[in-house]
Amino acid sequence: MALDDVYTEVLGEHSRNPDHKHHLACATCTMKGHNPSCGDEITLELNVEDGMVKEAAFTGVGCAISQASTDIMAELIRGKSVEEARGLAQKFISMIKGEITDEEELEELDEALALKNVAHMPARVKCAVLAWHTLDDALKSDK
Amino acid sequence: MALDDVYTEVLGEHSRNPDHKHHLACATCTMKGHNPSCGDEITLELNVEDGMVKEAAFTGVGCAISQASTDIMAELIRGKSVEEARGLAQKFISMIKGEITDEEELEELDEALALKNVAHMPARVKCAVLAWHTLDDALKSDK
Amino acid sequence: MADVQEFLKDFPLLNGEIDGKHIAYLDNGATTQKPHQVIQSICGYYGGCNANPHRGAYALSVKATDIYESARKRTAQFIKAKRPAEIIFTKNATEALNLVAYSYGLQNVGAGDEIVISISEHHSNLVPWQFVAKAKGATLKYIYLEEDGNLSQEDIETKITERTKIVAVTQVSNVLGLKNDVKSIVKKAHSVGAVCVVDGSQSVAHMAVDVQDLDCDFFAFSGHKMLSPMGIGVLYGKYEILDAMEPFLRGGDMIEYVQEQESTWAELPSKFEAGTQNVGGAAGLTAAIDYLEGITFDRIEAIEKDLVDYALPQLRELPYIELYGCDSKQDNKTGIIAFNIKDVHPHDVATILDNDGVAVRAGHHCAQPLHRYLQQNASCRASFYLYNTREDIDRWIAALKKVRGVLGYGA
Amino acid sequence: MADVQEFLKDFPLLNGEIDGKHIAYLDNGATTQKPHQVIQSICGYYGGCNANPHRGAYALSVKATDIYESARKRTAQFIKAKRPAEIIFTKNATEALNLVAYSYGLQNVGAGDEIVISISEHHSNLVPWQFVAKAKGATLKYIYLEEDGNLSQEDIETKITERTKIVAVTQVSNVLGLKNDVKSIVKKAHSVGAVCVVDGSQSVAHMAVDVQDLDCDFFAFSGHKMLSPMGIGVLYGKYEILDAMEPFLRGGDMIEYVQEQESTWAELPSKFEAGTQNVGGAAGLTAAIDYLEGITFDRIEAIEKDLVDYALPQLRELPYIELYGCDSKQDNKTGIIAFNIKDVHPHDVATILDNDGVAVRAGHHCAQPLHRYLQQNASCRASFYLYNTREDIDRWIAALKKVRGVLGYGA
Ligand SMILES: Cc1ncc(COP(=O)(O)O)c(C=O)c1O
Ligand SMILES: Cc1ncc(COP(=O)(O)O)c(C=O)c1O
Repeated sequence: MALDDVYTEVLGEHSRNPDHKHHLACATCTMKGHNPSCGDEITLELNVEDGMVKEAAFTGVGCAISQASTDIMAELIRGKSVEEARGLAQKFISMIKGEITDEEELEELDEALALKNVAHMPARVKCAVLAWHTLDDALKSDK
Repeated sequence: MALDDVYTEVLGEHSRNPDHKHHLACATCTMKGHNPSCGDEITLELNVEDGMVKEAAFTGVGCAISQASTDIMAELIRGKSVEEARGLAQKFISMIKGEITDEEELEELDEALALKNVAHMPARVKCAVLAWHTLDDALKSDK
Repeated sequence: MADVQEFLKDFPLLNGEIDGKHIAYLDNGATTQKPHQVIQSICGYYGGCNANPHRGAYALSVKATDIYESARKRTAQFIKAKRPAEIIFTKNATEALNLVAYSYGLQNVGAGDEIVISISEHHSNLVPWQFVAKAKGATLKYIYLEEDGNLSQEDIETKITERTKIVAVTQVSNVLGLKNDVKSIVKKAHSVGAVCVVDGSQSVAHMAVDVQDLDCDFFAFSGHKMLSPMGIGVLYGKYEILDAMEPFLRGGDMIEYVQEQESTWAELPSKFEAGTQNVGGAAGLTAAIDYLEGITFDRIEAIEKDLVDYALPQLRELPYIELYGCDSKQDNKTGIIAFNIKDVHPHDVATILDNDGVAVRAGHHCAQPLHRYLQQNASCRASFYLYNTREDIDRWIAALKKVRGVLGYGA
Repeated sequence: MADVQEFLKDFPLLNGEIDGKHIAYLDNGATTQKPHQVIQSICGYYGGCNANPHRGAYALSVKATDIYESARKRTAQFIKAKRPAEIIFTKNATEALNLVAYSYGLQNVGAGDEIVISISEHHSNLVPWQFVAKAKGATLKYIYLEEDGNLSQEDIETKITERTKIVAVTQVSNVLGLKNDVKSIVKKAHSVGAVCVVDGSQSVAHMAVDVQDLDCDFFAFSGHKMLSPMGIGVLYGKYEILDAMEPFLRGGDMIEYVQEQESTWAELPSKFEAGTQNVGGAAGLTAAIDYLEGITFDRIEAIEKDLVDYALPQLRELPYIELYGCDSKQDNKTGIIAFNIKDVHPHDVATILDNDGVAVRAGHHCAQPLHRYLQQNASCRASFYLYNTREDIDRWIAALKKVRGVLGYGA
């Protein structure tokens, strides 16, 4: 697999200049996620009202893959219902685990599709899924 | 090496019918010796007076090699001076370790020479030397 | 039953000669020989996949991690554990049992509590419990034996009480070769709220084991007694119990965060695997499990039973031979035969057999309390495995017949 | 210095390809590759000499015992121990250090006492001391660093006090690659009546070690970082100190007599070697020592120095690279280079290098407190060994130059 199948422009853009890396004044829920073995740590901040994810942002440190993945996720889940957001998290994790490969089925992941090839890099799977597991934890506990 | 180079008639005789396996009424010194890994245990009883080993006997359990070695030793050291007895112990141990092989030099070991070939059986060296180490301990502490 | 199994060719040591002799290797209770598939898996690992697992972001390290974690999955399947995370790799069964003693025992046993073990335990499932009992002011109680060598049912009923915190028992005695009904002992232990530790060192290579069916809380064994290399052992523990335990060895890879004064622990199974693990050993363990399951335990049990059935009547014909654990009233004899020859010390027996290339063990077999209980100072032990043949038995018995003569006794 | 050493041919993994690529293996701090002489010694053991040592009265078991005890003698010579009985085999350095923590630490440290370690310790020489300090109500104190990464001489002078019972320090830091003057630390420790534990994991494969000259009380290392197989490690301890210690793991082979309620212990070294030991690993360790001594440490040090001297000026030319431990004011740099690339996380660096077949490690290298002290979340580490070449360095640096570009940063 070529390196730029993983380190795509989309990934580079989101990791160098994340749109959603900041605190959220109106956060209704914050959740920490970490990969101790890598030293990656993120704090996800969500504004959830009436079963809708109104806003999402994050802070923390991590590699390009985990940072881009988090930023892309924050963008994607804004305006989605809690249920939809959790569905997306499931789908993303399945994609990275290589359990879903059908492009059509994955379509709704939108920009997150750019991370698809991390499935072929076992050592980096943890980086890609960190944010999405954290999201799932956050929404679970928000119920 | 043929088996009967070790299990000689001398050895068989001393192990089946040891002359000195009994208690000593007049013991001036008793010393225990053991090989925990084999379960061999002997108690050596000595009568030492005026720097002379007047009598020697033993009790305990063990394999044919250790029993015969002990019995032969008891016979050999009777009437020897403490110094001579310790010298014999040294010589015997050296023989079993394969450090002395010259027959002439070993001559004074007399019947104990029958155990010489144990030197070629690493697993049984401990059995052969048990009594002699115990003797050395006994005479050392008797001083 | 064919006398020589087709897979005997897989074992280089048994096909070669030691000091010019073919060996009738009858010390499988101590350790087993390795098929070339296992030896090859070790060489293959070092020759093509060696790296420190868990620690690298490069392909080779991922390969090593895969090999290591596949071994864990394979081991979990092998003993039917619910989850791979319930499999902790250790260096041997002894370390596995010590892990339980230190990390479970010291935390969960208090003054006045009781630990119950059997008199036929191997020192490795005995001395650690002496240690816990003494350290915590608890009492160590023994299940003794029936006439036929089986665990006393009465002792099982009466010694395991409301005060019992731990019951530790072997699935097969390494001296008497009798299979214990550990499932019912586990039940009894659970009925009083105790955990049950099963020592599988002498069972797991010889019969199918299902830890969920046994319902035991811990199960320990060594790879080297089941065709694997030395230096790899296994502790199985129920997830919730392992998860609640303190770590045992501390250091690299078992931590989550290390501050100067405090640390937090990694999840199972890493929490109990400090430092660089034996990946080559794990590769060998996988190959051994593949090998054994390829042959099937049905067949292995049949081979061992055939050897026992072939040997015992011949041994009983020799009036100067005393047998231990060979008259069980239950159908639970495995391929281990402990014996003594009248007037002859076991070490002499072993030496004389060795002269004919027959390898048996002599001594207390790490079971001094059992030998004392049997009023024997020591014994000889022949223990069989899948590659043994009737010819091995013939050679063993022929050599036995010489023993008394060599020492100058009549027959 | 020839660029490619003639012995490179001995290492099958380095001559083969992983996923179609030749590997520039620069993660020797984590584990080393094995020459075929070592691999062969393991296969040879299992193929022709395998038995349970210490336990058999037959020729094969004697052979196994010989191999095992020769490894001990060879190891004693290797680090210049006074007696073979001062060498205890463990599964890795981590177990060796835990042995000291449990069997020496818990017995000899009390409330109010102090344990002194350095901030650059590997977790395996750190977390065990947190455990002892907490268990006994003692204080764990840290020696911090000078500007250049070396241990603060002032801290050594002031933190080791009359209250100090144990000083534990690494001979070479596994991140900064700096050699500590452990001989003078041992002296300081002894001057206050403390024992000194030296972690030799990163030194013993790279320089001649003389434990009697160092006068350290304990010295721990792993075989796998010195060309040996995994699953074998070493604890050296002074005889009198080991002799006075309680056992650690309990079970087979470490006992003298086992009664139902009490046991007595075997003499050193058996007292600390419970259960069946890794004889195959010991055979590999002997082969590795033979191999290293055949090459000589003078030559190994020269090779590593050449690689460092070749790499460092090139690295310093890259403005976006930050180096750690590379400006020591002492002549004590070993073949370990820790670094970061501006804006890029170490894991991305390792992945990008891996794509070119260059294996370096990324993360905290089991040294979280050191990274926190350096105010780094993580780092990359390249670590060299005798088989590395200037070509490996070229490939590493060429790949490094690509990293920022891959992530869309300017150079
Ligand atoms: C300095 C140091 N100490 C201890 C260790 C632990 O060694 P092992 O993982 O082999 O137990 C290592 C290596 O990981 C090390 O680099
Ligand atoms: C019943 C039993 N338990 C425990 C052990 C200890 O196994 P290891 O020496 O591999 O730790 C053995 C074998 O020696 C055994 O037979």
